[in-house]
Amino acid sequence: MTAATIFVGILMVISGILAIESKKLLDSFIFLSLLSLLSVFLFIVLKAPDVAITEASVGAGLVTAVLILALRKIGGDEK
Amino acid sequence: MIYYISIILIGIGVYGLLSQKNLFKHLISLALIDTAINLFIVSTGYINGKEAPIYSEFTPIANFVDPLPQALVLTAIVIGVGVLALGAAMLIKIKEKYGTLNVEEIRRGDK
Amino acid sequence: MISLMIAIPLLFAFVSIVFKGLAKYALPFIVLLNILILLIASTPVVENIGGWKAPFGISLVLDDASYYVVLVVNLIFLLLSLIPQIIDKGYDTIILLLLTSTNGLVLTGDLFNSFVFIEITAAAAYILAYHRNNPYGAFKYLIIGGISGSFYLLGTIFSYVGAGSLNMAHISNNSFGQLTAAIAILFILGLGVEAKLFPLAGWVPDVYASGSSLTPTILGTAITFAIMYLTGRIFITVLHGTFLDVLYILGLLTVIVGEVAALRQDKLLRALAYSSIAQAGLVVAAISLNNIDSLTGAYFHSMNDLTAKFILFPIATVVIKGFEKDRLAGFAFSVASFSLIGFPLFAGFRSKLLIISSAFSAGNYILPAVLFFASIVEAAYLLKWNIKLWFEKSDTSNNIPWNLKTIVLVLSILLLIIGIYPDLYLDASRKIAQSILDTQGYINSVLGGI
Amino acid sequence: MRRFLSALIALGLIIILLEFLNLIPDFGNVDLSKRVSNSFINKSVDGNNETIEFKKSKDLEDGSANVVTSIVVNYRSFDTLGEVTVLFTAALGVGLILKGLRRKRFYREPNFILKTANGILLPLIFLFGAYIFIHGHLTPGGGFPGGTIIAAGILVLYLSNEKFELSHRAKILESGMGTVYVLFGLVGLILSGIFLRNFLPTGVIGELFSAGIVPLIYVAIGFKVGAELSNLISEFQKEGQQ
Repeated sequence: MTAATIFVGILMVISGILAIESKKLLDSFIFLSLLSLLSVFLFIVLKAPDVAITEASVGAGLVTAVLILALRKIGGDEK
Repeated sequence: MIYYISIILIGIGVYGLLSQKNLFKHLISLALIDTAINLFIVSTGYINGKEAPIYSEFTPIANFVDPLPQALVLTAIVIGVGVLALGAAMLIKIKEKYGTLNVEEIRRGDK
Repeated sequence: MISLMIAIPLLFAFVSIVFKGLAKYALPFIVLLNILILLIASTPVVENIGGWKAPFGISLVLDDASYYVVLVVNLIFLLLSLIPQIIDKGYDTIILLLLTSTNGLVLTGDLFNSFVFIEITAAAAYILAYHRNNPYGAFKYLIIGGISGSFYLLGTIFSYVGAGSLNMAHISNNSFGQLTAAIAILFILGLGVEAKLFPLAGWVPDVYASGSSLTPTILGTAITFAIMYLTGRIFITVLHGTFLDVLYILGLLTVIVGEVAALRQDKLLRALAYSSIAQAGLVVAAISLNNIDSLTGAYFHSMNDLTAKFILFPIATVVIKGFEKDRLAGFAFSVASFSLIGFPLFAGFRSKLLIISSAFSAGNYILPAVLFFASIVEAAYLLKWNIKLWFEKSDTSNNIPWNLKTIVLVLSILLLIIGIYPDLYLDASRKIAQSILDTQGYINSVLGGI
Repeated sequence: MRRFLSALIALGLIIILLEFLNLIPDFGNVDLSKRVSNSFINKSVDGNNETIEFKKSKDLEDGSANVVTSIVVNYRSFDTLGEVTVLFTAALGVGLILKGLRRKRFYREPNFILKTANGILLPLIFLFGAYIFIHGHLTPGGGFPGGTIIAAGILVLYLSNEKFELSHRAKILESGMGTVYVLFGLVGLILSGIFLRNFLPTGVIGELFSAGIVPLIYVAIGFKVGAELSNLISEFQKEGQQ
């Protein structure tokens, strides 16, 4: 279990850095969504199923949807 | 362990907030910090060898981790998404008013 | 009963998105109802929401401090509801939500609950900041406010880890050594944005000077006062004055930076926004001296400041060019700015004098020096603006609506009265100060002498 | 240069926070008996001393099997009312901010597969969302994820049908359900003098009809959040008045 936690943790840090540093905004959103999904795994490890289900639907689903809809309104990536 | 992950993620979020020029990235950093802090809060309630705080067929008698941080995080997640949606709406208006999302170009346009 | 002060405005806010326009007409009556509830209540009242007793559930606490703060906040909203012209269509519901959250912020006796109310206040404030198409300022405020909210939440969680409860009185009753310092640092970061402390106050000029008269009028008065109360409550009642030195230094820096920046502005609204930052810094510095006189002075000064700002901000946004047509408004403007500077016989003089004398009696000479410097700088730029507005000829000034004119005149006369006979404000602020310093009394009234 | 400075500040923050970690108990070693949640788990705030057993204990002070739900909707219900208000404020604000936006809708012909699958998928999504918030007091989940799932269904509708517009009824539902929540609190105030008091019998722990007003409030929250988020999504989708 600890090995899996550490692995997920490293993945989270990497996807966090990529979410910040990606050139394209859409990539950023996807990495942010990935980060959320990985945190869902950690919430399950921490015995918090309520938080996990909320984070999966709100954090990973709705946040990404809102961001992508906003990006579409803006008219796509700048560069 | 999970403490360290969430603290490093908070650091990454703050770094993104300070270093990036695109306003959309600021919003992403904010969401990242929110997730990291939620992770931290839930992990303050974890107790080794205890189960999820739900009475059920599998855990008919209380042997639970701390449920209160989980309840607080539920609230915090929803508050976070509300603020994020407001920010996204403002970004659309910024783009409409200034034609760009770059901080430096907006500051130049303001003067 | 006191939960009605939160429930009723919230109920009307929910209903008013279907029945549009309801909020605007209901606002004065709701505020009057709140004031009525306050008048029949006798302090201290502790109401446990849901019937769960104090350290477990959420308690609303109406002691002397929160009584007067809530009264002032509701009076400000009453004044605001009498000038409905400045509330644009759609924003009336936001004002109702702001009333809900400010009442909740002051009344709550629970740290996490105060976080929730701070977030509602902040969300409403972001929307108000956007008022009159100011998306960049509002976005800046949103990002910095969001981060500070996160730190406030972290501070709350550390308190919970230390004390095992979220109830302010229960946390105050526990002592947890070094952890208190960590909590204090996190709360400084968390409250610094809303309290307009120096490195975190970069959003203020962009938001206050957007050209909307609604935004600064309400954010700079009622919300600031509620936040100042919360600062005192958290740092003095709950954390027993830990790390007040940091707050003191930040407050003094805020005063200096704010005044110097205000002097350099060439727009009146921006100058007033920076002046608002400086006054907030002064109040925080005085709070952090942590004795009865300085706290009294701090809240007295905060009340004088918000009275003056309620005059200055609407006039500054409505009449931008000059007082040619409106000498009465000009009179109110001048009285308010003289009170801000602290000329003798005006209200601001009394509160500044009280802060200085309390600092001297505590053997502190830095705060009086900074205050003296600040007053000189304030005099410089406010007199400059007064002269400019009185003597420069221009035909483009707008007319001020009669109800706004009446309100600013009444408030300016109030400032004059306070200057000569300060007891009206002084009694209220002394009660607030006493009640904030009385940690044991607070714990006893909430926990019932456990 | 800017990157380097930001990295330095972030590093400083990380070090400070790591320093704070030494002050709190180690990960996984928490003494629950010192925390208030011990009473929430044993449902002993009002002085119950018996051990709780699933499907056996009866007429407790709070009847939900899911302890997180009992905290969210009963012990700390006032927070949840505030939380709903934040979401309400945000949805309202998005509407106010995006009013009169000039930009055209990003038009794209919906995918055929999505269009066909929609008919099968949509009822299932709605059903799943409703299941989650109706069983919020028994299983993980509750009003917020349930409402979000319903809003996701609305999003699928938007993506698959370019003519779809959310009707004004969603606003009425949002407003009505918020009103219901506050009214529940006020009924408690009238009946027992305490705001948000649970005034219904709590029943046997673990059964669907138990826990008093908790499931009712969670259903109200579910519909409210669903309507609110649907409104939010539709604000982002709308073309805006020219």
